Amino acid sequence: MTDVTIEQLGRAPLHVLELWGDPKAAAKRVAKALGHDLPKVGKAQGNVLRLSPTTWLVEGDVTAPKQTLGDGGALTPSGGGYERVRLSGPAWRSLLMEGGLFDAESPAFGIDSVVTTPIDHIAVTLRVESENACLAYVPASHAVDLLRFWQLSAGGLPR
Amino acid sequence: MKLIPCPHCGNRAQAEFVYERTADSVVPLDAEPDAAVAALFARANPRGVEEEIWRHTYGCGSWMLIRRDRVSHAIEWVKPLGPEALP
Amino acid sequence: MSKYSALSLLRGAFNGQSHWQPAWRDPEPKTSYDVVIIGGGGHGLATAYYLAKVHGITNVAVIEKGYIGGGNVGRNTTIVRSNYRLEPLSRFYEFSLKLWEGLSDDLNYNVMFSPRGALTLGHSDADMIQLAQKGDAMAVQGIDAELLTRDQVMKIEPCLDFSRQARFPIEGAMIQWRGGTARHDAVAWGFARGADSYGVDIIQKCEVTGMVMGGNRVVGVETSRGRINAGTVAICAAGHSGHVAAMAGLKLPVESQTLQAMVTEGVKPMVQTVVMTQSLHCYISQSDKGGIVFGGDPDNWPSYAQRGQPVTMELAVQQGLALIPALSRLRMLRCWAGVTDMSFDGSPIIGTTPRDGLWINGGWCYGGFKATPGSGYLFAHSLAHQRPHAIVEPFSLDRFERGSPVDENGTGPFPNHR
Amino acid sequence: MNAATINFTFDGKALRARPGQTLAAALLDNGTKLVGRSFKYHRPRGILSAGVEEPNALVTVGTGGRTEPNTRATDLFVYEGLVATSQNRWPSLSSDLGSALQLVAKALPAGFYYKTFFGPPKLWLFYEKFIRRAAGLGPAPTEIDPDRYATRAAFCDVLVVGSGPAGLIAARDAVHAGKKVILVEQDAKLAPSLLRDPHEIESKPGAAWAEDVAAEIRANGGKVLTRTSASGLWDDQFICLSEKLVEPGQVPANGFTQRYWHVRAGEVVLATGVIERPLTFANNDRPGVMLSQAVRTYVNRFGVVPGQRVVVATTGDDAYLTAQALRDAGAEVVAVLDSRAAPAGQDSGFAVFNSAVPVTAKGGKNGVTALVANLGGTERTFACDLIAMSGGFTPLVHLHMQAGGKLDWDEAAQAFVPGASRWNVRTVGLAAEPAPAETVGATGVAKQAFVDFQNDVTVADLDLAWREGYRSVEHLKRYTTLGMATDQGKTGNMAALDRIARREGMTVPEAGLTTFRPPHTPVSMGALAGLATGEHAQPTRRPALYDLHAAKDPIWLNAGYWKRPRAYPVGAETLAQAGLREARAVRSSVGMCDVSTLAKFEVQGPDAVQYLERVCQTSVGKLAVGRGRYTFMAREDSLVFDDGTVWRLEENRFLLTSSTGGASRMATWLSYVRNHLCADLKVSLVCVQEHYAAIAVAGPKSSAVMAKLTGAESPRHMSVVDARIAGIPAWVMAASFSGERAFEVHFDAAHAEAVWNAIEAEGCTPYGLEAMELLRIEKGHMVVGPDIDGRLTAEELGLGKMVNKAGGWIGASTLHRPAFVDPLRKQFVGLEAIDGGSIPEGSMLVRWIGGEAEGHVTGSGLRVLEGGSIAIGHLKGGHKRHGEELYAYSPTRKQKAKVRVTSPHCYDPAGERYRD
Repeated sequence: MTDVTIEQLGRAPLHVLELWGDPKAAAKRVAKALGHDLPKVGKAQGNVLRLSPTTWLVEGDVTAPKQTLGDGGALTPSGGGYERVRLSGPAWRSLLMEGGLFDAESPAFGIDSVVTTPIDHIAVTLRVESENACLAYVPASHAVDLLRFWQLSAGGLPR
Repeated sequence: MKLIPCPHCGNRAQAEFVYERTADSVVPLDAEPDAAVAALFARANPRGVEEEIWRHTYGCGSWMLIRRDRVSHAIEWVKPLGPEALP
Repeated sequence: MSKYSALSLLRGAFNGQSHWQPAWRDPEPKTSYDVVIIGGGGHGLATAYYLAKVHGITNVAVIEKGYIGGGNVGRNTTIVRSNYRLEPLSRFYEFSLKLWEGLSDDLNYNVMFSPRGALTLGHSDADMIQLAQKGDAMAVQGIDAELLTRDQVMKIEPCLDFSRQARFPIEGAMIQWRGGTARHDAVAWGFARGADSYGVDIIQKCEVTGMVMGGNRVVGVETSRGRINAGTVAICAAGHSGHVAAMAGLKLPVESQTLQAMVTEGVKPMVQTVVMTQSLHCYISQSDKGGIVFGGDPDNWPSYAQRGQPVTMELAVQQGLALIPALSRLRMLRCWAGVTDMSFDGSPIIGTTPRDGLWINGGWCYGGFKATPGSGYLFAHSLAHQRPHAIVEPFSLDRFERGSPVDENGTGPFPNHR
Repeated sequence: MNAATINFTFDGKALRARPGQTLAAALLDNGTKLVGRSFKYHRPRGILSAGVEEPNALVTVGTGGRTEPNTRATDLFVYEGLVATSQNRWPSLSSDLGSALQLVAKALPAGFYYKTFFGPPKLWLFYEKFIRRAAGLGPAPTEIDPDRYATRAAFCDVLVVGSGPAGLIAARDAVHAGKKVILVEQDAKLAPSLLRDPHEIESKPGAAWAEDVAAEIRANGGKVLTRTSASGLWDDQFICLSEKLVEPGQVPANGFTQRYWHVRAGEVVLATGVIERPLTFANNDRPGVMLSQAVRTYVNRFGVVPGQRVVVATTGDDAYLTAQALRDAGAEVVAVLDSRAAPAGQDSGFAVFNSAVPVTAKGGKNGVTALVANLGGTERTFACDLIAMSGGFTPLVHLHMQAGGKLDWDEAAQAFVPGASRWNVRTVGLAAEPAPAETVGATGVAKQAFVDFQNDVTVADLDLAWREGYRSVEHLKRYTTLGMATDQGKTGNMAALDRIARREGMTVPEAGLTTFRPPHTPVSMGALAGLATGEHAQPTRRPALYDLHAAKDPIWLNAGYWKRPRAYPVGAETLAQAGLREARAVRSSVGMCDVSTLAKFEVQGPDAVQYLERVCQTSVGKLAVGRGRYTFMAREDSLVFDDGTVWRLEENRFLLTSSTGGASRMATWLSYVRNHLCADLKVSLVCVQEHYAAIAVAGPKSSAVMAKLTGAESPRHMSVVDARIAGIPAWVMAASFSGERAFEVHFDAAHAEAVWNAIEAEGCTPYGLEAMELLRIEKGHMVVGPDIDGRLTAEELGLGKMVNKAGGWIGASTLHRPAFVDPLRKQFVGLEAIDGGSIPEGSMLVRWIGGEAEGHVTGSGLRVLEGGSIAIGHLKGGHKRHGEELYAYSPTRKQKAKVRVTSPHCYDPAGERYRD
């Protein structure tokens, strides 16, 4: 028995939102449609994750933000490219230390924190859902490898 | 392995970053032929401090300018590059 | 110079080996030389040796900041081969390989050139076609190259992973039987002893701090032990080419990067040849002491620190274990690093510079060791005739601005994109 | 001490160890003195030390895939069933034929091999065979390791290396200061020095105190790792640790044998302690000559008294503790030889001799029998069965130096101690403040006084190297092989420096010091590789349709990281047969192929055209909405490096495709251009390589198939429509790589199987990369790699007419260079066999057999329907050589074909088949 559960959630409708030009104005408009501000670097809010300085990953329907976005940026469908994996249980942080470079055990990596970092050479985007669970967006083509890595590693975590 | 202070993500392991080229080897789109050749093929390659372009490739993907000592690896400063970004 | 031989060693058995003389002198620098070579590594020492031996130019100084052979000639994975696809490269390295074949006798110093075979594995049909192409390119020039089937490879290197599930399945290989390894330190020492015997001054612990200019001409060097005038100054500074050239106001198409290598604890014979692969950047051989010697990728960013990054080393080990799984229980004994002068097409730079009287030999990337005798011979020839030898003409410094790179991998001007 | 209850074997002999004993302790306990053979002369060797610095007692442990050669008997805790075997001997440890080399040792001084074995290289190869067999220590492993190695990251404020009192206190202080701490100890027990020299600390027995402190560290969130060695220290306090989860050769319960840690620490505290130095005298390498502290360790910690009549030889005070421990354990201390003139332990009750040094040990493979000593000028022989020596202490400064730290010279201790650090690293305890000791130089016959035990480097070898001019310490090391054995000279290097200093008449710091390189102690290769072994040695990328393909049991191709079907053989078909059948299906009917791995980028925004016309060498802005075109990209050096297609999906929305193999390079390049060359543009660039699955549907019947699937008229060639297939939204792009009327369907990869199945149900024949190769070569379409090889311009590739005349594309400013007008540069051509032969792929193009290569074959195939070998290639000045006859010659395969140079477009050059 291990203290971490690895659960494959499959793909979801995802869009990459990229803002150009005057990002403040566009962000304001999108925020209105979303009902909340676009999250800062390293954070997630609602169904939006910050990916990079100019991009966000939006899960679910994007009709509303698309309408308000205007020519301040673009939404690009991307959901087919990610396998979503939920790591839950008391040892999920410990599991992320296997084959990693990022301090997933840091208290600073709290709820709604987002980070992209390589695990077992594969760049994975992580979102802390709760103290008990973390959602990983894994490049779909690497999912089989990474799931195997996590399953094997879960059996050898330090006590 | 160095820590590199990504302007957006803070200190992260060097293995998350990829070196691209020196700052002076960017060939502007309107470069004159001789300037383009010089930018591509003439390097100071100092045994000392140089300004370099790196990318947080396996992290946030952003580009940055790093002023760094090539002997001690000590980083003097890092500046973000690219289009205007929100915090 | 006392001659080295088995007989002489036997004589030593009765005199406590007390008859041996210093292999080279430790002279004070003179005020002037016909040729001053900057850098007492393999290439610098070889250049001096051939200048003296072949061209009778003996008023030569080799100036070394530290101790001779302390740079890349003593930090590499000791591989010797001439299996290149582009004709200028294979011609050059084949010239060098031929010199290797007679080098121990020529120097009267056993450099232990061991033509045990340079084996390049192919992991797919596409790899095998590329290997055939390389082999054909070599063979039409009369360079030995043999394609091997999977079964033939299995007989030569049974330690490789021949399972079908292997991440890098072995479909076959190309072998250059005349390739192999040599004892790296011995190459530097043998050339030093040889050059010294012709009167070349090898000056250690002497750092070049500047160039003495007369108009556009370099007429000498400033050193930590005073000014030395020179008819010709030749840079053989490998990873340090850049800042030496900068003393003459030059910028080179070179960036210095760290390349590391490692060796395991010794075991009985396990790897017979030099194992390389078409798809990976990993090369493995076994030293005479039994250590498995490994090399991988450079760190891919500029550095003058002679220490590599641990993650790069781990990647090389992953590749090595993928090829030879039984290495798992061996232990890495030591890893080390060198500062490599990565040129902007992956090929060396040999020839004149925009400064009169200043020549350069550099840009060796991670392939300089095997070039040592050839590079020294041809550079010496070029210096002696004040005109690049035909074999090194394609490697001129101005090839980049002319648009004729010698780009074996076709990856373009940035060494870290290679 | 507990009873001996643990069964193990050494060279097949069944023995028993007591719990907690190392193999070395257990062997001594069983009266075994001879444990190994040295590297060069095969001299008999016993146990020198009680730690990782052991140069002599190397054994092979474990069986099968767990066999570990060169394991230090002093760093291996005995477990039930341990199998240990001696090494580097034949036929047996006690009668080793290799030891005959000792007889000719006089003719084999340091570097002898540089002076002999001349002749042709083949001759050296012959000699080398024997040298290699004689060298090499342990046996070469042959089997696959059945166990796993974990690789784990950790972060802490303070990492403490070494759990002696200094390390424990440093760790406890840090914990009290609220720091996150990791403490590592390479031994199985904490504070091994307190087991060697038990004493009270803070009113508790030492060992119990250590356990209590460790418990306190753990209770405060710290980690305490035993059997863990800090192997290397890199920039910004990045430390690699290797943790033994079980002993070498032991079967792990959970499958993991070691854990390799990557630790990032705010501060590193090195409490690494010291290593005792041997004394240099004749036959100091004999079994029964041991380090003084090691003797004490065996007595006090392991309950083993390694000798009954002991001579203690020392240059400092510490060895008197050994004498005392031996006497307490009932052994006879025959004499204490103290090199110092001023007495140190006169009142200890031992027979102490001042100004006394050992000269020659007597005895053989079964141990020493006597020691000849120089007692202030007079010689005296002491009968003994154990010599405990102490030549001072060497601080373990390896990690400090790896961290770029400087060293200072401690005159009193005659040792290098840590000086200034570059990073946040400090050293505490004995490693910073070693005990005073003097050095006495070498005594006895130089040829038999060993400095480097494992590599058989003697004082005579050092002297010879010095005489021959190898005076820099690095030269000396490399010439004699000093310090290059598995112990990395931990015990011997200082004696060598001392010798050079004495010869040069200088101080030891002037003589220099070699660089310490990682790892501090050797690290298992398996640990460095982690779980990335076997078929997982490198990530494998699986396209969305992987499972569907796998069900068809195709012949797979490893294309970079990707697994792609190469052909779908039916029955007993070979690859070539299947490929040809599939290609013919495309030419004559309709086939389908998974092309999902293509690089794909969505480019959106009002400035998308401007951006794309910088990246692409063709025009883009002229495309109407719903149209696409072939395009290619040049580097800044104006050479073409990739190609693909660009589609105008909407006014300001484009899809750019490029080669699979170049995908990550292209992603980086596009981002570089966007961020550095046109940061001001209003453009969005998103890599959608994995989002879109893509299926090519090709063949004369493809249009009808697509019409049926989409319920609409199929787009004309190079047009794109938005459609639904099996209810899934898809871009249907009419584009052809095969030369037939063809479509690429791009759609959300989440629905890949549904779309594939719908298309396949229309009677399309699945084809793989083999058929694709045949089709595209016949059509003369290039691929990135062989054809677009990064060495040719667009003009040379035959793409000159498509280049955007308006310029503005990257690479334009370097195309002026003079070499590009050289008429002998290579150009892209077609080839057809004219003598019925088959054109070998990759072969050289020559005018006559024996002539120089003027080009080469980049791809070889055949006329898919009619047969007949055709090919494409690069040929010097090839565009003007159509019609010329050459040979395609492959000497390595002993094949040749007479060929005629043609246009590369062998099949339907006018493109008529693209029309319905």
